[in-house]
Amino acid sequence: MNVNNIKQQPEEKPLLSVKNLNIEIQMDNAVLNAVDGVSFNIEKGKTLGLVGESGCGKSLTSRSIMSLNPKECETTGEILYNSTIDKKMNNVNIVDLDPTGKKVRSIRGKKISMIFQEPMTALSPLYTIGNQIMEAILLHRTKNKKEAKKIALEMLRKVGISDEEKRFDQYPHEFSGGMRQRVVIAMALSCNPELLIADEPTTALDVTIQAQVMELMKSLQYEFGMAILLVTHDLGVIAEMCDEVAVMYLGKVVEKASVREIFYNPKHPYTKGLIKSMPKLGSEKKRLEPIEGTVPLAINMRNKCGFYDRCSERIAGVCDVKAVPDTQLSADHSVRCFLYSEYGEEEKNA
Amino acid sequence: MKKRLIVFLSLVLLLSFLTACMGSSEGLATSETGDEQETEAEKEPVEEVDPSSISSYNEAPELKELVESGKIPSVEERLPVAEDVMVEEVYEETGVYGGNITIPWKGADDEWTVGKPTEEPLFRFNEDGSRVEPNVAKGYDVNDDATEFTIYLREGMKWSDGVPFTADDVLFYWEHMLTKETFGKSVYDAYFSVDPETGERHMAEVTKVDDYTFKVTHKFSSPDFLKRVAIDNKWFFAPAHFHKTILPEFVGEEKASEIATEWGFADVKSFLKATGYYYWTNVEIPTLRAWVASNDPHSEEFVMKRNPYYWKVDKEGNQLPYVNNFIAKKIQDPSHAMLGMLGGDFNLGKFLVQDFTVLKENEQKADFRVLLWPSVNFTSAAIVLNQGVEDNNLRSLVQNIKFREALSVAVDRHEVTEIVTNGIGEPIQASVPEGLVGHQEGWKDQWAEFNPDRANQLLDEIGLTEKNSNGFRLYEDGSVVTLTITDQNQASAEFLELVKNYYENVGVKVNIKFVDPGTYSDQLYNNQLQATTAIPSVVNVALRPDVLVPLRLGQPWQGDFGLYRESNGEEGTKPEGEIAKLVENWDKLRAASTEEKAMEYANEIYKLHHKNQWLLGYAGPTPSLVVAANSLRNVPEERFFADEFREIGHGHPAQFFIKE
Amino acid sequence: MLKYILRRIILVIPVLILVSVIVFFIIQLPPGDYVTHFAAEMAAQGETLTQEEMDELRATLNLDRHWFVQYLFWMKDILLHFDFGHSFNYDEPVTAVIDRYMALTLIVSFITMAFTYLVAIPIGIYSAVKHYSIGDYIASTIGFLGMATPNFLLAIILMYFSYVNFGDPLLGLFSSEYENAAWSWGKVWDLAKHMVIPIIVIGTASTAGLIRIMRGQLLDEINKPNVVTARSKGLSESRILFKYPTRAALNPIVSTFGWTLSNIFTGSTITAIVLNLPIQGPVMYNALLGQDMYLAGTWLLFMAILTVLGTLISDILLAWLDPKIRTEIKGG
Amino acid sequence: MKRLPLSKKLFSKNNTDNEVGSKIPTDNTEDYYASQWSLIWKKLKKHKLARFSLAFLIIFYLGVIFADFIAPQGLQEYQSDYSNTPPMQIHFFDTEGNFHLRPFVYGIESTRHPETYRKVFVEDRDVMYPIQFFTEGKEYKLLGLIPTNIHLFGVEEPGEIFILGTDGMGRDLFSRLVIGSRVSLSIPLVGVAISLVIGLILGGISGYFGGWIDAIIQRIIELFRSFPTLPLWMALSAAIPAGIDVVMMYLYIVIIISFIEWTGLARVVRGQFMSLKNEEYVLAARIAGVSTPKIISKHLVPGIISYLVVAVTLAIPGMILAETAMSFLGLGIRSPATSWGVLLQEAQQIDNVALYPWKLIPLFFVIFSVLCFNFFGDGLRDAADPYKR
Repeated sequence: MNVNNIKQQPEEKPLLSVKNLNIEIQMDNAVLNAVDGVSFNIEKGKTLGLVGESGCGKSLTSRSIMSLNPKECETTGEILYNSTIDKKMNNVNIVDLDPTGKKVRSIRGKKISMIFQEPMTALSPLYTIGNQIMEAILLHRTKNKKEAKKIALEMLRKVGISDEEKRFDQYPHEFSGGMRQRVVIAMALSCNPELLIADEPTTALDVTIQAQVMELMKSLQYEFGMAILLVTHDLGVIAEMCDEVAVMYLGKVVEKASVREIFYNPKHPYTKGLIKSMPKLGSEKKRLEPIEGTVPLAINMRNKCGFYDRCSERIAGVCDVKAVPDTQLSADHSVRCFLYSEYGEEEKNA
Repeated sequence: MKKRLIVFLSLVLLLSFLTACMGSSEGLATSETGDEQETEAEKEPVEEVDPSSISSYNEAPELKELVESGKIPSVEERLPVAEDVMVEEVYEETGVYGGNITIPWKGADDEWTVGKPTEEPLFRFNEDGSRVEPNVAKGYDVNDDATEFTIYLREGMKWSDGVPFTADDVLFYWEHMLTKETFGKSVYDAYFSVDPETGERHMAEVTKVDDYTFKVTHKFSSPDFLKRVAIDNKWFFAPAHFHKTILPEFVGEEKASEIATEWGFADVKSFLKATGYYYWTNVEIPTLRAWVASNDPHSEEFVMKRNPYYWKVDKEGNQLPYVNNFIAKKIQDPSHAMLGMLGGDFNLGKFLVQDFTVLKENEQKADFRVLLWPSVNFTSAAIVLNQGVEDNNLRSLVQNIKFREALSVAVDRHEVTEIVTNGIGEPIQASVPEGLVGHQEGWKDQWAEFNPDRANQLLDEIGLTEKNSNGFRLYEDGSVVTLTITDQNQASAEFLELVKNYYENVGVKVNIKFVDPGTYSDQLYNNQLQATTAIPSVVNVALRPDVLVPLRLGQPWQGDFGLYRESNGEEGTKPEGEIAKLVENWDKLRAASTEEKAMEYANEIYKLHHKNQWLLGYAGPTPSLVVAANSLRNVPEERFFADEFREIGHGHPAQFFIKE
Repeated sequence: MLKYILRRIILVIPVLILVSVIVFFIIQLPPGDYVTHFAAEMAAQGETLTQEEMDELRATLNLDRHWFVQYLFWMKDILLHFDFGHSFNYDEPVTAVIDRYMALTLIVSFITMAFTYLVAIPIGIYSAVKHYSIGDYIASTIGFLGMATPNFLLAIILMYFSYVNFGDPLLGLFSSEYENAAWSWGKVWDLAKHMVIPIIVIGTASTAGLIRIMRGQLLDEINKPNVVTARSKGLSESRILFKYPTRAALNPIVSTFGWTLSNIFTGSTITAIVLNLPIQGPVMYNALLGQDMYLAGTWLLFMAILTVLGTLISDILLAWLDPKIRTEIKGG
Repeated sequence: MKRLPLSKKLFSKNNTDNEVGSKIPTDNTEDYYASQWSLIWKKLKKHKLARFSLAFLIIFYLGVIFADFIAPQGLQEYQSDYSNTPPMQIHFFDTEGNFHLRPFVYGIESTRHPETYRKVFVEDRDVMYPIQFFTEGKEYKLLGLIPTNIHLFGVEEPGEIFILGTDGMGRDLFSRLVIGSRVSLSIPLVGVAISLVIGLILGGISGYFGGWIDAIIQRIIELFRSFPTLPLWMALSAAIPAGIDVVMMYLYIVIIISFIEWTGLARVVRGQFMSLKNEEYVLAARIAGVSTPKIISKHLVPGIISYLVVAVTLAIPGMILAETAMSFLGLGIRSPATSWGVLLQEAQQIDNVALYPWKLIPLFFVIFSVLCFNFFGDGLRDAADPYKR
């Protein structure tokens, strides 16, 4: 069930817009372009899905929004953040902020917060979950311990944890995987952030818990109205949760469109391949068609289409020699593939 | 080799020249030159200063205050009567009062380090140890057959608590302590005389003549009696008034044990031993010494304060000692003694020859002087074979003179002196050093050359011709000739490795085994030792025989023979042959009526040792190093350093003084 | 938790009894006994004991009885009259010998232990946070310099070095003129001077281990996901460092922390020798060397109690540190 | 503290999106799925300091293998005339200043200072001994098999070469250092390994099972820790027959020490296991029916590799010097055999520190080798840590 569209305000600056984001990692003898010219916008209250196989740079992109990337990463480009709750935070480029500075710390947890893939290791085993939840609240919302506890307990109820008084003083190892993910969500949302980054929130969980967590995130989004950046490799989750989708391959966004467009009108060969490799409910049992070959390494792939080796519709002499431009097909659909931009013409793209 | 001899000689002459110009009278040089040797024997003692000629006495400032505040009587009342006061001869110059002597010690159970320097025997040895001179006693008369000794004490002499010291204290010690064996020691051999015919021992009798005179009568002549007392039982007296309050004989058994527990002792026996024998570290026990214990010996610094009633003065009438306190500072490790000396924490210390170079090089910087006190050791690198070793094969071997000669000539003594004594020792055999009773001509060169061929030839002559694959000789029964050398001190590691190399070159396999002191003495007392490195050292066999004559257990070279004598035949093994001769000569010596006769038998014993050379030595004796801060004066340049002469005590510390 | 502690304390009794028997047996295991050791010591000072004197001494100290009989008498005295027997060497009740140096031992060892932990843990953290920086290399090199040099040799080198350059080997706690003087600035300065060498010796020797362990564990923890979570909540780096990875890294240090208790009461023998201080270490070392049965026995019993308590303290600390262990212990 | 077991994580194709962490080298793709050890080896090689330390350790251990060849003198040789000689200078320029390709040493004369009896060595400039390489020298068995007498370097008779000076008996210190390394770099590792194994097993069992097993093992640990070791050594030293081969005795001592030293390691391993054993992946393995020893070896031990590596590198210096503590009891290595511990023991007198400071050189070798072990351990630890970037 897709959330009904929230009425789009008149054209105003997106909550967060990523422009031409590059993340390079110095290897022994070469530079790895883990993230290469990624751009997308996250609208207020909307859910953007970032989908792609592992190793395509989606997790790095999501973490760089909170500048949580390790020191080895060279991050360039713009991540412009326009806070709706704190007027002063306007057009702030998070990439330029000092990763340990006060400014970025005032954003983390308060305005943008994050939940991680492995609930087991996300929480510290040495402190009660109550303590770990209250930590952000005490930092950002209130200095009063009793009040902070009240908020925390309320959040626990919200994420569906029963008997929260007792649970408050228990330790992570006394919780199941699913319960721990709920705690992490409670923690992330405890300061009513504008944007929740969910880095593969359900991958480590089994299917039934997965559905409950997604359900929870949708209802909380409905209640708090926060935007969600959902990073996953699971198309089912995308279909379930997202308004818009950006498909990433080898550090580049190869296609960006509304969720409907992506599923029913995929343009980029890779997206098509992905959709095809998804088992459909009720379709007769025929073999799923995997995409052949393996993901290459993002080394000197700048002026070439990363998907070239595996692309069934590749055009020799073009796709493998020139940098693929991004073509804006319609208002909410763009693709980065020569099929849709007159090959040989230089300036056609958006 | 010659070069080093000259160097050592010049060193010794230089020192004696130095002492001569310092105005002292008889600095003794133990140089090799023969002529000086004879003159020293009959030298006239320096003219005695007549004590009564001293008109007035003066005393240390700290005592003057006590006199003014009435705590102690005036110096005249404290000293003995004018004519009986003892005038102590100063070494360099008349001293000034004040300052402290500080020496390192290992702590409360290191009693002798403090005991020896402060000891006051009845009679003490003169400088070269040839005869005894008055000390606590002012003189003695002896009848012609040396059976009756009349000893005169000093009238008016007092204990350190002011109580008069009289003949009663001697009698009390004799009747209630020594003969009743209250302090864990049996009556010393010196107090017995030997019937020449039956060889039976008779204990002497001690009778009081008057308050300041007593007589010791022996059944048979005992010419060396006073000398032997001066070694075995220096303090032939005890503070009667104190001991009456603790001895069970006076206070009864349970009261005594009550007092014992009060003092913290487990039982009366150990209490009486601590108060009767090792008494000088107890504050409560009165003494005749120059300094009296003033605090708990376990504390960081054990301070012995000046004895106000000390009965000696210098020739200007200053009551000794010059120095206020005799302080023993605790060290945890021997290296601290050296570091403390360098840093000035101590102004007096005794060191081994290994430390000579470091000390000598720092004489200016650390402002002290290194004095070479010749030692009475026979050698500074000894191998002692246990003549009574249990292993039959080995015993017959070590008792064979050829085997001993072989082991002696198998080693290059030049190399041993270079490595073990840093070139200071001579490459000579173990023998009685010059200037001591018992020195024999040519002894030091006996078997002293380095001649491995002779050694191999001797070993073949003994019959050890068979050898196994790696060249070790075999007994008849095919077992390997092996000698295990045991030692308790790592310092001899290098020496033992040299010896092992040389012995194995001539086919005798050697095992070196280091053990802790407790295990060493356990093996010693159970005759488990085959060979060790204990260095023989004795001033005069007539006075202290058990180093050279097997009279009791405790000497590694004579194993069980001593036990045979000590247990009068019940245990141990009966000595035969040459070793038996030693004991015979000793018995004759004990029964000798005159000193000259006694000396004859003593010489016999020395000759036997010269002939049989039971004790092997590979480097001549090296001096003991007495290091004194330059501010500490009157410390003799040279004195024999021996246990019998109480080591530093032989320098009469009471006349040391601090000169700014 | 209380029930657990009580159970553990009750368990101490059997262990102690077992320890006391074994310890007593081991002390007298080497050949000879106190008397042969005493004879060796006296011989070194020029006085050879006769066989008779030794037998008599053995009788008075009733060392001639079988060791188990001696043990039973000792235990009887302890349990009935709380009398721990007499030290042969000091001719004093064992308790007196122990009390004499206890205060000084506690002070010196406590300072050394506090110094060790307060220096080692921060340096360990610094080395981990800035690992492979210059500081990290220096810390490990100095640490290993201390560990690889026999403490005693390092002490002698430093003392001789200080003598050659400053004329004073800085032996003991005070130089002679301040030994008994009243406290004054001069005395404090003198003490400070004398503390330099021991701090270097003890500092390098004992801290190296802790630094390396702390560094290794912290490196393990510092990149864990829960640290990234904390960072995502906006906490400052230092707060994160000390709350999450540091506490997690303390596990190995805490596991053996209890045993420092027995070190406190023994005081390192090296400290004693370096500082020329009469603390328990050397006293007990000599007691063992000389088989001073009751002194050594009582001391080792006391140490056994401390070791057992130390383990208990470590377990309690471990439970406090790590909730998973807490549930483990409660359950177990 | 979650940690996917090493092998599973690195192996799995669908490597979770932590791609930056486990970056795969670029040069060739086929070792995309390299085995865990070669991966660690690759990371280790990247680790500059570990590489540097490993190189030195290899040099040291080559020295251990070819000790007799490298050392100009055997253990038995000594010259009393050259006792306490300072290290000799190796020259390339002679008195006239012309250059010699083959370095040489001057003859040395020794005299005794008349006052302080210190041996003073002076170079006898007109006697030159060029340094020969692969010269004849003392007979020995290369690698214990091939009898030969070729030594790496030396000078003809009657010249002498002591590049690190000599000891009290005139024995070449460099030779003793090299031959001593044979003992000091081999046997202590045996000791460390034993205490590691015992500590791991007992600590592991105690930590993993808990309950009464833990209680018993902890009591045993307490018992071991209350043991007075000194009387044990004294009894041992008296019991050992005098003729026993010294190096073997040292091995027995190291083994005995390791039987006493394991308690510290066991305690820590227990603490860590108690904390780790409730982790999901351990529970998962247990449910999957994996045997306990496999769980411990495959899952728990990799979890505490950091501590183990550090503990091992910390134990090494202790073991190398362990023998010096008991030499006064006659245990441990005694000449003519030697070891670094013995060389340090000999240097421990004040006279040596004051007069013959070059006897302290072995100290630097001990420290340096221990540092190499430590930095190599560090490199190993970092390479094995999956989270480490």
